[in-house]
Amino acid sequence: MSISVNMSVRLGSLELSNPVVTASGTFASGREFADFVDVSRLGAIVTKGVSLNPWPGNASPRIAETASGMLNSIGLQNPGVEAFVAKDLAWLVENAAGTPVIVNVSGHSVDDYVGVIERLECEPSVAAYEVNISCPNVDEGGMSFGTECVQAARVTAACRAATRRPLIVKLTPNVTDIVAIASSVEAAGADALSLINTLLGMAIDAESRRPKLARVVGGLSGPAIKPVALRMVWEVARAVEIPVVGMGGIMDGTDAVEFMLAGATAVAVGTANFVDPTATMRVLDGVTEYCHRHGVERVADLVGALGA
Amino acid sequence: MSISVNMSVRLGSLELSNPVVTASGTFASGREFADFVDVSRLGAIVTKGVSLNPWPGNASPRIAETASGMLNSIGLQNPGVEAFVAKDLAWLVENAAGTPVIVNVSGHSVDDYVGVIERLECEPSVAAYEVNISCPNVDEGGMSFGTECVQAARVTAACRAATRRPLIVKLTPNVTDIVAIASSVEAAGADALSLINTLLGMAIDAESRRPKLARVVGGLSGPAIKPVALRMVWEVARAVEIPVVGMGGIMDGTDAVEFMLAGATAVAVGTANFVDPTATMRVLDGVTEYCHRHGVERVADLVGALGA
Amino acid sequence: MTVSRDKPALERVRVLANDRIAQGVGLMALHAPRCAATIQPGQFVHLRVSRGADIILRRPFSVHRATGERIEILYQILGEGTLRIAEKPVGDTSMDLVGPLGHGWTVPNDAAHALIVTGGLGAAPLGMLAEQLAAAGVALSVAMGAPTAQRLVARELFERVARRVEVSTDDGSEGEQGFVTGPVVRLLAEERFDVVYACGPEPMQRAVAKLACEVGATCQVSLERLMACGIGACLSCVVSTHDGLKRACVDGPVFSAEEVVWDASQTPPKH
Amino acid sequence: MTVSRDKPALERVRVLANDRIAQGVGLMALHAPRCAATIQPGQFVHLRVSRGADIILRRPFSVHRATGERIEILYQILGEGTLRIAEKPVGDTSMDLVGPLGHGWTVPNDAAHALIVTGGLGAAPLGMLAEQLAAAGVALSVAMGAPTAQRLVARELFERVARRVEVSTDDGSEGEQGFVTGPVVRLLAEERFDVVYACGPEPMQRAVAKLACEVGATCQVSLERLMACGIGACLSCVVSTHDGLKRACVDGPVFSAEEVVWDASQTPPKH
Ligand SMILES: Cc1cc2nc3c(=O)[nH]c(=O)nc-3n(C[C@H](O)[C@H](O)[C@H](O)COP(=O)(O)OP(=O)(O)OC[C@H]3O[C@@H](n4cnc5c(N)ncnc54)[C@H](O)[C@@H]3O)c2cc1C
Ligand SMILES: Cc1cc2nc3c(=O)[nH]c(=O)nc-3n(C[C@H](O)[C@H](O)[C@H](O)COP(=O)(O)OP(=O)(O)OC[C@H]3O[C@@H](n4cnc5c(N)ncnc54)[C@H](O)[C@@H]3O)c2cc1C
Ligand SMILES: Cc1cc2nc3c(=O)[nH]c(=O)nc-3n(C[C@H](O)[C@H](O)[C@H](O)COP(=O)(O)O)c2cc1C
Ligand SMILES: Cc1cc2nc3c(=O)[nH]c(=O)nc-3n(C[C@H](O)[C@H](O)[C@H](O)COP(=O)(O)O)c2cc1C
Ligand code: FES
Ligand code: FES
Repeated sequence: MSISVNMSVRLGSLELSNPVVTASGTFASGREFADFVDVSRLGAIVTKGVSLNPWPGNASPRIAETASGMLNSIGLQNPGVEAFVAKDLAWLVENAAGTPVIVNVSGHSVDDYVGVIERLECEPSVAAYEVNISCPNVDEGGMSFGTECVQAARVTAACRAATRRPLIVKLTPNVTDIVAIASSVEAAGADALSLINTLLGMAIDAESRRPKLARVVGGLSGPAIKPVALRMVWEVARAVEIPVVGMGGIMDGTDAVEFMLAGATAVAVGTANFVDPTATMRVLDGVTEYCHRHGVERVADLVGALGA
Repeated sequence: MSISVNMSVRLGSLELSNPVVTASGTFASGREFADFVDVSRLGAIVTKGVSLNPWPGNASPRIAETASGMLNSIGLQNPGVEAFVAKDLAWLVENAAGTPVIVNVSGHSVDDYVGVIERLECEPSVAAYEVNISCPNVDEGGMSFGTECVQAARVTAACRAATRRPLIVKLTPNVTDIVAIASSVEAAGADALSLINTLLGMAIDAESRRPKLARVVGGLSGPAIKPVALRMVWEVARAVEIPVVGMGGIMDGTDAVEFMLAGATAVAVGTANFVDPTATMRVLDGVTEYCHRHGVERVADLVGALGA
Repeated sequence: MTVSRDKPALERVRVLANDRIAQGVGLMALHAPRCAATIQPGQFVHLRVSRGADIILRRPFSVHRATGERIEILYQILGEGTLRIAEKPVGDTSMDLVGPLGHGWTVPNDAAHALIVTGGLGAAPLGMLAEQLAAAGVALSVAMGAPTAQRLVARELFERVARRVEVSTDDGSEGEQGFVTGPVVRLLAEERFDVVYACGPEPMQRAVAKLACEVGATCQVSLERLMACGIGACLSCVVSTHDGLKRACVDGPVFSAEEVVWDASQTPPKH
Repeated sequence: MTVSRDKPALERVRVLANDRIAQGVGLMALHAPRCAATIQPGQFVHLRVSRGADIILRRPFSVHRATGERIEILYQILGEGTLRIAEKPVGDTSMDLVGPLGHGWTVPNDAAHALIVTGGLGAAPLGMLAEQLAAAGVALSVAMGAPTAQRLVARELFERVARRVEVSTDDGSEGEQGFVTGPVVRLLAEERFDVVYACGPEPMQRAVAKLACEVGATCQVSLERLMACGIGACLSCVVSTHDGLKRACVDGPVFSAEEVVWDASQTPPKH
């Protein structure tokens, strides 16, 4: 390891010391991983989904294992933004002062999203927002905000108006044309995009003839979805000007490098945290090692560097 | 195994001796599997995609392995309908006379699809058509016919007008709302639906920084996609009146039963044929054994029998 | 005494022994010095059974006993994960664990007389507790239940450390015929217990909790839930309590029976 | 004589031996009586290396030698599949194969003098051929190349059966320094061969084919392609020929060099 690698990357005005961040909902707000991970080494901590009021989440069972993946229907259970500030943010301020905190925002209506952001604007420890537009839009019959360009742009524009902090919009992969959604969101003022959220899936227990999840359907994550995620990151990164945070099945440094080559400026580690609580550190070390081995002086040089 | 199980199912007017068929493109036209499989035991043989004129297929590499799955970009290489009739169909007539032959039809325009069907109408050994609307529509800029309700209905209606044989339309999963496409196709006259085709994906070799497929993107199949396939079969089967042929990652009898519980009347075995050339027989034996064990007297009773 | 919790860690393990000890039940000993040194009765380890990517979730297992650098796991072969465990040869180093995890059994400060109730594999998390209670001079009675004689596990351990062991099987092939609640009713009537520890199928735990409550004994239960992370982050393992949803992996798996709002839909489909 | 083809079958195999014989190269012997009985030189087997669902595709391997009920595979450790093969202990029964597959080497009826050219692991499909040629009284010369001495394989076999064996390594650590084409040019100039058999990296095969053509010797090459089915159904393994696209798995892997339209983009990314 002769050369030293510049690992920093930028998501709009947000500078990260390295490209490895956590995927929302798989790392809580960091505290649970403190025994395994030096959270100050993370590029950023993306928190679990935070809503205006407490959400109870879905009935159990909430998870099911599938081939190289898992389904979840946690349902964004969270105690609401006030409790988030009091507990999670307080812990982060004390234990991860140097690590940018990106709050993942959930909502069932445009007002919900804006409400969370407004509440957090006065909290100096919040570095950026990641708006999860995969949430069901209750005003519009429950289809997710993220499956339709106009709705996706509406949420984005409203959040944009509520903050000058970096605004990342997280896209759902359950769409015909991810590039169209990405472009709408970019036009509506997003500073960055993150993708992919989970693929809608289902599992059945043949013996009992029942769905494995109480909610019947849930979100598929893990290595199984990596090919779909890479394809979408590649398509989107070529089509938009703003940076992309790539995720979907990243288990090690090589996976992370693949996402960067496809066009991701940063990468998020999700399901891998359950497989190995030290996964974020392994991914970071793996990317660094790759850069050394390939003589890459700035990790940002990998972004979109896919050859033909 | 005390009771005897009635294994027959119906796809519109087409009666199958059992619900296990082959997935197009993974079984050629049966000949290559004759050393491993008693093709007369199959519910039906679904042939590889057949186009009006020869298609050369895509550049190599055409496949890549992924976690619990594979990508392919074969590109529907085939020698065209004339050669299909002369070689494949002739072999089938001689070697699988009792097994219904379902010809999978490819096209780049509505006329292409209709042309294949018109040529085959005079061939008595063709039992039904499966129209693959995942093909890129060259008239409309290359987006697949299957991603848009109006285009999907157009192809279906034109094929419907060209034949009175059972018409199965095969749906692509790369859409926001599979139920909307399914309903359009049903309204346009399809007798049955088959789903899912492959998910669009991509794989990258980090060391060489190149895509693993020459075409960059390809279709993801295998166990990795089973959760997505089950979800779509379940959604569609509840929404339409016509029967569904379910597929996507079926490796054994239990997987097949899961698809039937989700609402599939028949099931297709695809990628599993590569993993184990006897897979179709194992799946059939597995479904039969399940029925015995659960006292199911008619396999058709499993269709949509998912509990809450 | 209150059980203190130590920091969990990721630890590579080596299989020291792995034997079939009852119908569909294995006992595996692992070399896991870090975990063995600090694990408390009722805590569990989250075991990665496959390095391949096909089975990605870890499998949670109670530690049945811990001695020196060794922990023992008593496991029932249920599905693909436990099948693979059953196939691990002595010397295998392909697995790792995260542990010790969770909140184990609590021994009230003044406990003098304890009742342990097991149903089938419910004996697993109670082995270490029984040994430690006995060593601490707590008088111990045990009621063991199982579907049939061939599924009865850990009897020797309990007979070694308990004053009294009552056995029942659903089919009467060993001990009294019937559910374990039969002997429990009798024991609770005959003796006074400061605390009742129960583990087994959730309906059994619920029934025992009710019986304990009726005689005024505190009761602790160990609950199973599907677990992804095992460390409190994912919220897949929720348990309804009178104090809201709690996480089985960090707030449990052992709960005070009074706080639990029994909800059969939360229990894993198998066991 | 023309090589006859026998029906392939799915066959469970048992590992009889599995040893590292060169840098990153293993030699594995499998008990596979059905395959061993009928396989011809140059044919291959499609090996399922993992029962888990994570690695779903089989891996194609030439059969290096076949004796009695046993086949031998010479394999280079490249990725996850071959890594798992390298870890299989003697006695392992977790794998199965589909085979014999493909169209192997053809021995012209009147062949009296043959040249075998190997590059690295290209020696794998040529072992059985060399033995059978020698047994049939065909005079055999061999030119073996490798990047370095530690990657040179099957030398003893060739020295046992060939009249003459020329060795070259890219780094000169064994034999002549340079590519194998050096010795091949010399051999072709010094002797007259009825047939040349080449296997190794595709540029090497291409170069050898050209040299053979120049002296009017027929040349056969064994091509590697990514393979899903291995039995002709999926069209993942296409080879451009003057007669259109052919399938390496059934029309090959051995092709007459004249029919091949060399296309580097078709060769697998590794090897
Ligand atoms: C805290 C805790 C302690 C446990 N201790 C023991 C023990 O000491 N001995 C023992 O035999 N079993 C124990 N279990 C249950 C054990 O975890 C499951 O039997 C095991 O995970 C089944 O894995 P499988 O792959 O064989 O089954 P599968 O049914 O194929 O597993 C599929 C998925 O469901 C999960 N799952 C299935 N059943 C259970 C269950 N009952 N509890 C939790 N997850 C489940 C698996 O972990 C996996 O994610 C414990 C469970 C918990 C939560
Ligand atoms: C007809 C034939 C005969 C062969 N005989 C031998 C032999 O005798 N000895 C030997 O060491 N190798 C042989 N190979 C190459 C061998 O199949 C690959 O090295 C092996 O599949 C690599 O698997 P992996 O999982 O270790 O590599 P990975 O790169 O992880 O494999 C990923 C995927 O690419 C495929 N792949 C990678 N490299 C190759 C390749 N060179 N050829 C075909 N597929 C590849 C794998 O099968 C798998 O599907 C042969 C290939 C063919 C087509
Ligand atoms: C248990 C679980 C909970 C999740 N919760 C959230 C969430 O609250 N907000 C969100 O935007 N994404 C959520 N996700 C999606 C992940 O952040 C990520 O987009 C997805 O899992 C793909 O990445 P992976 O394959 O690495 O897990 C969740 C995923 C899982 C598995
Ligand atoms: C190599 C390959 C070729 C395929 N060719 C076709 C085709 O010609 N026509 C078609 O409709 N589907 C084709 N498919 C899709 C399959 O029929 C099936 O819908 C899909 O692979 C999902 O099933 P599986 O996971 O069981 O493979 C192909 C799939 C594979 C893997
Ligand atoms: S298993 Fe993740 S919170 Fe309990
Ligand atoms: S590998 Fe399938 S056709 Fe050759």
